[in-house]
Amino acid sequence: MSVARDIITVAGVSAGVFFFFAGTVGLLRFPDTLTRLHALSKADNLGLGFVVLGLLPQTGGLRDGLKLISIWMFVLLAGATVSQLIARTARQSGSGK
Amino acid sequence: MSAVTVFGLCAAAAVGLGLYGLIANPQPLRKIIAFNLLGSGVFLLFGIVGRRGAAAGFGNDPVPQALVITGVVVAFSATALAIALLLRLFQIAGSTTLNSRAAASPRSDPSGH
Amino acid sequence: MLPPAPALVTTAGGFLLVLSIVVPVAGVLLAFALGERYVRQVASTVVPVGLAIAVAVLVLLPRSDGHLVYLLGAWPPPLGVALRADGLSAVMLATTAVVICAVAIFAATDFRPQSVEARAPFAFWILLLAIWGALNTIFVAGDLFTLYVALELLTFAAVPLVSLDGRAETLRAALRYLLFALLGSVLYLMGTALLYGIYGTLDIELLSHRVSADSGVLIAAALMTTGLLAKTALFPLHLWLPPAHAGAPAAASAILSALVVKGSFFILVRLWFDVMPGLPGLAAAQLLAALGTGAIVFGSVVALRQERLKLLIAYSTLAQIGYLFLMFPLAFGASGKLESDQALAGGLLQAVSHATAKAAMFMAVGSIYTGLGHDRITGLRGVARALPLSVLAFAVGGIALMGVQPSGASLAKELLLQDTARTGQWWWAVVLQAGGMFTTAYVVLVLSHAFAPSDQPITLIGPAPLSRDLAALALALCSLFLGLLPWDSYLPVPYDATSKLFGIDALSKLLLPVLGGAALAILLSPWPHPLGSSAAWKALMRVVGPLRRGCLGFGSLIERGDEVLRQWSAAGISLLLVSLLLAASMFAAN
Amino acid sequence: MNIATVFEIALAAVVLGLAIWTIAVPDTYSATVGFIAYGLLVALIWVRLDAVDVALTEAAIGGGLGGVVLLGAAARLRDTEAMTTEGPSLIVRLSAAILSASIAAALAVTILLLPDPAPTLAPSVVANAGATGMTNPVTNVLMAFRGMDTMLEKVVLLLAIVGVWSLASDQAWGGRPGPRHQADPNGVLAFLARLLPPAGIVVGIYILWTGADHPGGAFQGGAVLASMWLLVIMAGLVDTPPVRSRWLRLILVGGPGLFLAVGLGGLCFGAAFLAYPVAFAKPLILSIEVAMLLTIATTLGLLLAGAPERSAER
Repeated sequence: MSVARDIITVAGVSAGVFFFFAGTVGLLRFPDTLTRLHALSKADNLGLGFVVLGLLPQTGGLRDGLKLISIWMFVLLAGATVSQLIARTARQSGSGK
Repeated sequence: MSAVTVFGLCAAAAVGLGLYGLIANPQPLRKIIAFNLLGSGVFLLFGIVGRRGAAAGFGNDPVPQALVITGVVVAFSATALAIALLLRLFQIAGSTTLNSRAAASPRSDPSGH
Repeated sequence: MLPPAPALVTTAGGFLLVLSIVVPVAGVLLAFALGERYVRQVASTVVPVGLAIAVAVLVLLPRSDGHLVYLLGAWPPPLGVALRADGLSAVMLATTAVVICAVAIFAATDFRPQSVEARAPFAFWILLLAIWGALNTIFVAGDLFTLYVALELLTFAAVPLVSLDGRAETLRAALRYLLFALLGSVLYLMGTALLYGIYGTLDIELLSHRVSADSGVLIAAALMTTGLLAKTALFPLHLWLPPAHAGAPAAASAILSALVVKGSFFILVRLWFDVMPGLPGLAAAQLLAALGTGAIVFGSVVALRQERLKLLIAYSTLAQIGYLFLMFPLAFGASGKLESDQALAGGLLQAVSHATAKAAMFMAVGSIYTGLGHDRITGLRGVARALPLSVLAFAVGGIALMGVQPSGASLAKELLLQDTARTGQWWWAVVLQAGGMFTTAYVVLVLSHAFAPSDQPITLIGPAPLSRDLAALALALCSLFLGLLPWDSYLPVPYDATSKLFGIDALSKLLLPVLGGAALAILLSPWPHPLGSSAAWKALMRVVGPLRRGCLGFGSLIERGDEVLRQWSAAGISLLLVSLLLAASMFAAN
Repeated sequence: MNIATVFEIALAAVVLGLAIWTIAVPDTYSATVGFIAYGLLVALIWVRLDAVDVALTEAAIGGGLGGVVLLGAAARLRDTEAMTTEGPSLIVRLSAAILSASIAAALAVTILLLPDPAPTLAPSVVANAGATGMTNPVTNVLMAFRGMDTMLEKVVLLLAIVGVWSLASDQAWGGRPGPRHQADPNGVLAFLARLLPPAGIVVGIYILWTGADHPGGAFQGGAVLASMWLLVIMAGLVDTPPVRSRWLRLILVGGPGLFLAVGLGGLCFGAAFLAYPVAFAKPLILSIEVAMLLTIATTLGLLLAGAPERSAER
């Protein structure tokens, strides 16, 4: 049973790390604000989602699991808003093109 | 190498960088940032000290932790006060230089008013 | 683990120490909550209560064996925090209370909240009470971290006072002050962390039993000392002091110059004399006194070259701070420990007499400024006739500072001179005498301008309330008669020191600095004197002309050096250098 | 060398790299951003040092709110970068670098030479925890054993407010701090500012409540509440309160005031100043913490808002 849990964890966290890595590469290599933002928000949403998913089997109980999921939800919310604001500012100031 | 050694060297380096930035960076805002860096190095020092004093089931001596929490809040207040002074200075004088000679030249009537 | 020392138990009357902190702090909270209209009332309620507490400590201390202890929350150190008071604390508590009282009377007319301009009074009175609370905490705290918090409290209260009038120059001065003070307190905190890491306590009493000449302790001591020097503005770490002290409103300058710099100085005394008397070693003490000598020379010479009276007094503060540090090498005994209580008493007396005299002088200058609308030294002719009480207060404060009998400064000088003879360090006796002459020089300079007759009567532009001058005068007289007080229950002042204050011997000791000071004033001050057209003056100039030109050249060189040292990066480098030199000399001593 | 050590070395390297970037990068705005990233990673170091309370504080106050203050200032001063004076000469920078490096080296040696076994107060904190009825050792130190420091530090926060307010012009005195934020009422920021605060307030209170026995406390909770308040202000949904407002003043002195009052109660009726009677220790400490939570949140928010700039009417 614990082996199965560990496998899920390793798989989930590895997937998350992959997304974070890809997002970071995108942030550094993409040419303009909007595409960088795209890379970043992917990394945040999916990367953290996979990490949380991977960690869920390791939690002690329902309470901790809910805390983890709510952290992900908060990050989703904040990430979506901030991306929106940055994108709007970038388009208005013309640096997004 | 233990965590204490690694982060201890890190703390010492942060202190050195903070001192250098505080002295050598001409802009006040950069000095304030450097002060924060310096402060975080000193707080880490407390963390190292506390980590070495792990005992009684705690991974870190709670007394230095409490001192750091107090210190962080004081450092934040200092930052906020310094920034407020800086922004007000900018608003009134239009520049933020701390160099008294450069700043005193436009108005140098002897009474100072 | 040591057996619990008797100092780890609350003594009777220890609650007074709590009250000495809590009363001003409660005043801060109350004044803030009640708002602009009631700040002055709150302050005028708190000030007498605080004064009464200080007096009560003075009365109780000799009866409880010279020590008051209070364990906060009844937790004994090292877990808890203790408040402790000894003779030094009691004297400083009383001095602070007296100065704050006088400043409060002085400021009552200045910072009266009107409907429109409520900002400055609101900030001033709250900050005044906060400074009081912070200083009292510094004087009675028995824990190095509590001292750190108190030190920060003091800085946070002092900085906004500098920029109270909101001009760009004072904002700049306040920002410089804040940043440099923060640098100092971070260095202090660094040392605190190391000491905790080595001994597991920050309690002064416990540390004093545990410290040994460990390399970490010496590094910590060097860092903490440097941090405190930066906050005390000892030369060459004084970049922030002249603009901050000269730019603040008069009442605030009085507090900043008289009391605030003494706070960090007091912690330094605690650190060297109480925590680690055996560690610093003579070389480090000589270094401190050498920096003090630098402060005396730079501060005095630059003071003599100032055009504005407030800047002159600010530079005089710089010189007087240097004077305080001369006691460190004199306190060393044969065993290489800081053990002479007499030198310590002399240094502390000097701090007390400077606190009272300097506050009086800043207040007097504040009155002169309000009366004339300026404080140019060359424009002071006839002011003695127009504002006799203000000039009298300035004169008495100046005379007390010069070390004329029976002032506190004269007693302090006597004590320190005795210790120079005892320890055979004659060179510090020279510095002590020279410091007295320099002080005389700038006081004589100002007074000779103020007493010079004016061709046309001076018209005063501002009101001159009597209460302000009386407050300044009372404080100045206080400083002048400090030497007559019975110190022996608080400070180890030998009886024969006080008795030597009068007689032929004393008169000769008085004449030397006065004549030397007058000569220095003539030689070093570049400003034309009102008597400059008299025949006697011209004759004198023919004799000393070349010498005076040389001295003026030396003066301008010193002034330029001071300007360089007050650049931010130069001061920062000096700070690091001082800390490394201190560490090196401490390592050499052990 | 195990995997944890590798991770720690990597973490330290990234943190140091960010520290160097913060000091060395020419553009002030980039330096600020670098410092924020640095602050967040330092919070991770605190977790590795097993000091979760500090990690929370560092992330919330040191990196988070401190970063916001610096970022705001950097944005407002961005245009002045060109006109700032040139830096100090090479000799000055070189000597500053050498001296700073020697101090850092001395410090590093001292850290490596700290005595073994290290002194610690952890056992006596545990032994005396029964007096407060709470099991979070850090909260016990802050609120009981070193209560005086904590109370004085609250006064420091209040003085910072007085200092910031004292910078107002005489005309603006009593008015509202900071600029009025105008945001699209149907925009995404306003949406977030309506959605997040209820959850954020719950989180803040939870951090305070759990601080009795687990990592957390008034500072960390207060920082969360302050950020919720700032979010609502920045979205333009509410305005900053005028500084002359009586309720605002009361909230700002509430925390230290209650602390002082309880302390004085101990002086008059109990064992000592700041001593809590064992039976009521936990409720007393919690009520002080609740008052402090409000005070801290308001103080932090107002420190970020700055000096009063506008009259209260508009």
